[in-house]
Amino acid sequence: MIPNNFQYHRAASVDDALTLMAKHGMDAKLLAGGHSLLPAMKLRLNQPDVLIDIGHLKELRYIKKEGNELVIGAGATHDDIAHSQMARETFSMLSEAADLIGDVQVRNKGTLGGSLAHADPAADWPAVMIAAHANIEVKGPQGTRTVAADDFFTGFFSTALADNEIITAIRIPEPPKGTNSSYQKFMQPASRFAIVGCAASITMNGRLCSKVSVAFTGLSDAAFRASNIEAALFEKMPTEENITAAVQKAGEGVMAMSDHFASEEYRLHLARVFAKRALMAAAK
Amino acid sequence: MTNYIGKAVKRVEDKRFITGKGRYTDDIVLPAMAHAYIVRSPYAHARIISVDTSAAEAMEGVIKVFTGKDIAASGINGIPTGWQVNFKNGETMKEPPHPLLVADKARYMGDAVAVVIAETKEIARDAGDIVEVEYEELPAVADAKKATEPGAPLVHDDAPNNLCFDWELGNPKAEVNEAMSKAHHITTLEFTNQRVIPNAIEPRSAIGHYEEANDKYTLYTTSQNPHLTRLLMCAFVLGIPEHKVRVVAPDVGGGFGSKIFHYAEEALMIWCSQRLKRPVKWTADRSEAFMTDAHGRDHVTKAEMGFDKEGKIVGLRVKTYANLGAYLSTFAPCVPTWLHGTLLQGLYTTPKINVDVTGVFTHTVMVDAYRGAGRPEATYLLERLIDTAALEMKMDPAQLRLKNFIPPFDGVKQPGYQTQVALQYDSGNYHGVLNRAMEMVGYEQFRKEQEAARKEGKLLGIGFSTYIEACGIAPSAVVGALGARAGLYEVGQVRVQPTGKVSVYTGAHSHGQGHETTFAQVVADRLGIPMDDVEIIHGDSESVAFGMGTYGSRSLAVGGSAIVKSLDKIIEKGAKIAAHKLEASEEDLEFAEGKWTVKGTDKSVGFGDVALTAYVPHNYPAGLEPGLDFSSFYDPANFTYPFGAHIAVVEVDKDTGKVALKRFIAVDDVGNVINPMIVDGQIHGGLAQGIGQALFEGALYDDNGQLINGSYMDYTMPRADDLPSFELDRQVTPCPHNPLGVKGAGEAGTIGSTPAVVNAVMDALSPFGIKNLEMPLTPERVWRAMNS
Amino acid sequence: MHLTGTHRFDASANEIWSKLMDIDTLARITPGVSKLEELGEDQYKAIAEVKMGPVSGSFTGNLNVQEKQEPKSFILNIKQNSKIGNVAADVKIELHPVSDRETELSFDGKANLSGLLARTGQRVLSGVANTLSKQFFQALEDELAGSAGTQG
Amino acid sequence: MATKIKVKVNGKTYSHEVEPRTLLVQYLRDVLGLTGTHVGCDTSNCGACTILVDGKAVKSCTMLAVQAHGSEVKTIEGMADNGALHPLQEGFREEHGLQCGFCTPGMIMASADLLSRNSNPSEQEIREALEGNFCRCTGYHNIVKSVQHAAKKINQKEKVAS
Repeated sequence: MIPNNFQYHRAASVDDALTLMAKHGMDAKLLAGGHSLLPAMKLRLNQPDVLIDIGHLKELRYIKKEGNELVIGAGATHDDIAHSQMARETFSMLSEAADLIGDVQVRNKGTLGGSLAHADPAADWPAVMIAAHANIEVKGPQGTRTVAADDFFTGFFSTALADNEIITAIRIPEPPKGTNSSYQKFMQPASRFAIVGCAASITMNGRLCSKVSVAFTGLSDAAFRASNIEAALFEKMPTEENITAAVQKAGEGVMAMSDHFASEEYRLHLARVFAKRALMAAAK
Repeated sequence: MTNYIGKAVKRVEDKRFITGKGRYTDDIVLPAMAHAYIVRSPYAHARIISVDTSAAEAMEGVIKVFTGKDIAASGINGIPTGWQVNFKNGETMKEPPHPLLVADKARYMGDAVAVVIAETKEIARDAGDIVEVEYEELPAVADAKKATEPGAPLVHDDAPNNLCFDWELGNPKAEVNEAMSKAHHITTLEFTNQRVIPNAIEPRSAIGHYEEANDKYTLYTTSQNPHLTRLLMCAFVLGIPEHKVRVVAPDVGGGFGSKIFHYAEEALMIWCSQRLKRPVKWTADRSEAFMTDAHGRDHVTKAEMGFDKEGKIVGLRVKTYANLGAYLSTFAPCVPTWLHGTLLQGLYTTPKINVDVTGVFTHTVMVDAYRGAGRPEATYLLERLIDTAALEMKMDPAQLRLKNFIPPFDGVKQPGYQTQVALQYDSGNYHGVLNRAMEMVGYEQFRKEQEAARKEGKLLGIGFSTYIEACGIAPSAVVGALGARAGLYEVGQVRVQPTGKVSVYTGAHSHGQGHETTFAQVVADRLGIPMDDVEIIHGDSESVAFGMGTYGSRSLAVGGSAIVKSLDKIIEKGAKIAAHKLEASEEDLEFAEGKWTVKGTDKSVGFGDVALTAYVPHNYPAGLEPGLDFSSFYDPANFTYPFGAHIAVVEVDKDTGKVALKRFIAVDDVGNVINPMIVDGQIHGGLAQGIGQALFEGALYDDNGQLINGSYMDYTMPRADDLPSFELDRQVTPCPHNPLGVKGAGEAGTIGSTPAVVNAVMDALSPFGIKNLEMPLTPERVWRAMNS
Repeated sequence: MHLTGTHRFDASANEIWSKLMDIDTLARITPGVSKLEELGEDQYKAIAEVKMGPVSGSFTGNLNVQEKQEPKSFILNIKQNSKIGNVAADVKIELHPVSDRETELSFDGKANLSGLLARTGQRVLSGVANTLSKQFFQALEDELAGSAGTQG
Repeated sequence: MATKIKVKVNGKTYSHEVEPRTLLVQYLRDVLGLTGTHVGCDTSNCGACTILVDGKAVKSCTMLAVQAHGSEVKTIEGMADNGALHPLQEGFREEHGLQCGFCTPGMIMASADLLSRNSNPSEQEIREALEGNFCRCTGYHNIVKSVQHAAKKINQKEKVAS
């Protein structure tokens, strides 16, 4: 319950945080909402020497439209997103996922940027961001760069983010008209992380799917795009029959996680079930 | 003016809790208080090679580090158990020592190795990290049945095969075997009644406070029974005279059994405080609570029930391995034996019963009473057998029960019912509760809906459970004969103040049950005074003469009855004073609505007047002592036997195996009811815990004795959105042998609900030919069963 | 925790064997290990820094190589202790030549965790195992390709 | 090492130097003596420590005191208004929404967050809003009723006021 002691710096701005990070290097950890880091620190599973607090930075907390992109500040809380009309109108899976994260208290405090940087293999956002073709904007000493969500999650709790970089924003391209999406999740009953979460989006052109996006979380060591399911439905009618056939490919070639709540076999089964549910909902 | 009994009076204690003014142990801050952190074994079984405390002791702010060697050198004893169960051959059970800190060997993951005392809890925690303990890890065993097998690692060298005791109750085995051999049908089930973790939301905490100047000790602790803790700690562990020790259990945030027991940390805080001459506080983290609070259940059982052609039960044969953990906790030997075996008659007329229990040590934390304690295990066994038998014999599960129920008896006109397993039931009407529950659920209609739903591919199920429990624990002579090392009476003192206000001291303890309200209702009604004039005091050995605490749904039946005894004495003495004041004869007076009236006249004297006279005895009956203050010990004549019928309706998601509890109906008969609101609340909470065991909860130990779901991230607690609102009703069959006619309601919900839910899931899964699954019925377990 | 995996390398069994038996290489490719110190024949003291998502800890302990059957198989016996919990693992590593230039490495074993890690880490354990094996294979591949020094 | 913070708690402004590792709940309990906020777990699950920070429910065990710098905090001790109980406090008493009382402050604070967003929640909405708060005593049955009771009360008051 009592974390180790550490140095605390309250960053005045993102740039200030970058300076502090450059100064403290590997000893420092960024603190945003703190809902991934503090629980680990309380159990002393993690004992950082320096914390740089960016949780209060207003410059990171916004949800806005910029051209044909929805831009969410990294400091936006899950609750901000759950209640954002703009987010809902862009992709309903954004609000659906936000609503299923942790509990009310966690959603009030936890941030999108924090969750993405943490890259928990069972977190909800990574799958949604991949399915939404989001671009993740990161700032470092050399300035700002953008990483596609597809390339961002590189493995178990690991991302394309360098040690001296901060996620500043998430840019989600406005989907074409006729797009519908859904996030469906089977919860681990104790922690309520995803055992399997599936984000799916379908764009219709006439009666056929002109674009299909499917991504999973919880299944393996990082969220990933299910290109095989996407391809199976591309330019097909999103009928139950076609969807059922397509989701048979869920988890193909994936090294699935297992724990006492869900074995590998059961997880793969759930991946098919929840991919179907997400796609059926998106097809409506 | 006063008529509180039977009314849903709002709780007196709520005000402090809803305003954040409750005072729990961890809220208490004493001057110069130091803080303790306990270094615990990460291994389930390990030899302690060395403990190096030097770095920790060198840390600024660290006052002292004590190890198992310090404890051993001080010559104090370990934690005792309060119950003795012998081997069948008459040998005494194995009772290995349980030191406050271990010096040589750790025997479960979490066993206490050292304690760091520091100026702040932060420093204590930091220093705990640098106490260097060298262990040699040894093989461990966590499963009770495996622990008895040849070659299993031994928990204690002097307990061969890890046996603590073996025990038998009921009809001789030969008689039962004979009855079973003639059975038309035998239903057999083998299962584990899994280990669950009580999880009171307030973690345990203890403050030891030794005052050198007057050589007095105070222990503040999260206890359900401060007096029992004092008795065990003083007389058996520390050897301190009891009159020098005050034990206070202030507001306690739930217990469910887990806070009955005298824990090592309590004695340890007193011991440390005495050494350091400062108050010392320890509060468990939840992680620590998972590892060190006594767990519940954990039986491996084979049960067989025989039936004749008509479906009448002819015999029951039970073999159980009960996991006791690494050491014997306070009630541990009693729970799987006398609180389990004696309940195997259930509500049925079973003519031959034999139960055989083996108590086993394992490298796990202690197992002891958890809400229901033994009775849920007995009920689960019986009710699963009945439903399975109904399925096998193609009979209706409700009808099969009704056919086998003991006929109604009130214990007054009809005698109590003598079971095959040592108990005599007080009063019961078992058909009544089940018929009412079936009516509430709309049984016939449900079966039609179920049929229709099945055609649509939906898996609906209904499950029954009818239970009986032995509460109001317990007649001292009886439990003494059964191995209890204490009496189980209760103390109730009623002190009438000169102004007619009443202070009531009870040895029962409230940690959520609402004694301050229920007991005040009883007192106010009996004395005919407003409830506001009554104060209930509990939880402090200094103010309450003695007590045995709260567990086993005993508070009102035993503690309430003790208060009633004192009230009777108050009224009797009051009558003498009133008679004197009214210049009438005592026999001509009647006491009602707070005054003594000369029968047939309007001449009366009020309670307040009598009280004042008792304390200002200027004009007073000759030879009568002043004052109006009585204390009574009530030792119950028998256990009380609440019973009920529960019905669960579930739907299983075919795709995922996830069980949704759609409805839960509970009709309970807990005897007379003082406060229906509180009784319903007790039932609700009990149901949630029982449902939790059926669907969600269960401690998981790996092969090395590591508890692998020791946090809320992995141990599934039922949450608000996991449960429906419950549908409750009540039947009242008063208890014939206590003055209030009450039976107890604290455990009913837990006992009845678990098998109802499991039976409902089995009913839902019956099209798949599934008869038995282990608890908790997790989605994967159910899905696998459907797909195998 | 069950540890298992296979990976095919473009190298002969002998080449792989010599890499695995070289203390410096072994230290470099074993995930998290920052230092191996020889205590005796096939017995090492190991210091590891593990940083994985929410968890970071310093481990110290022993690493022993047992039942060597050059160039076919050996058993790696690892005991690592830390403030956040302890790990004890026995892993059998086998090399199966597929062709002159190709070898399949498989490992199979069990790791026992105790303490805080065992109690709170279950949710992510299989992910840890998968990641560790991936890292190990990648690092060994890099070593065999002569590109030692990439991050492990 | 110590860091200076300024926090408004239940309407009163406090300035203290705290160790950065001090959790907000420890600051409230140990420094301010506001022991109504309880600690029930160490993994941010049980919700016993729920308070309002800038009007929203948060788990004060998963927030450092230094993170609360400049914020407005409300705890159970600040719910009653000049001795007049908050409708939620009344609701919990009227409907027997508590037994041991340990989870109650957190439960009330989480319910306050719910009612501030949704003045007329359904049973399901209440159950979902309280998923982050464990109660081991009540089976949640009467907690749901307590929140409904408070909602009704608040709506009546608002009707009268308007």
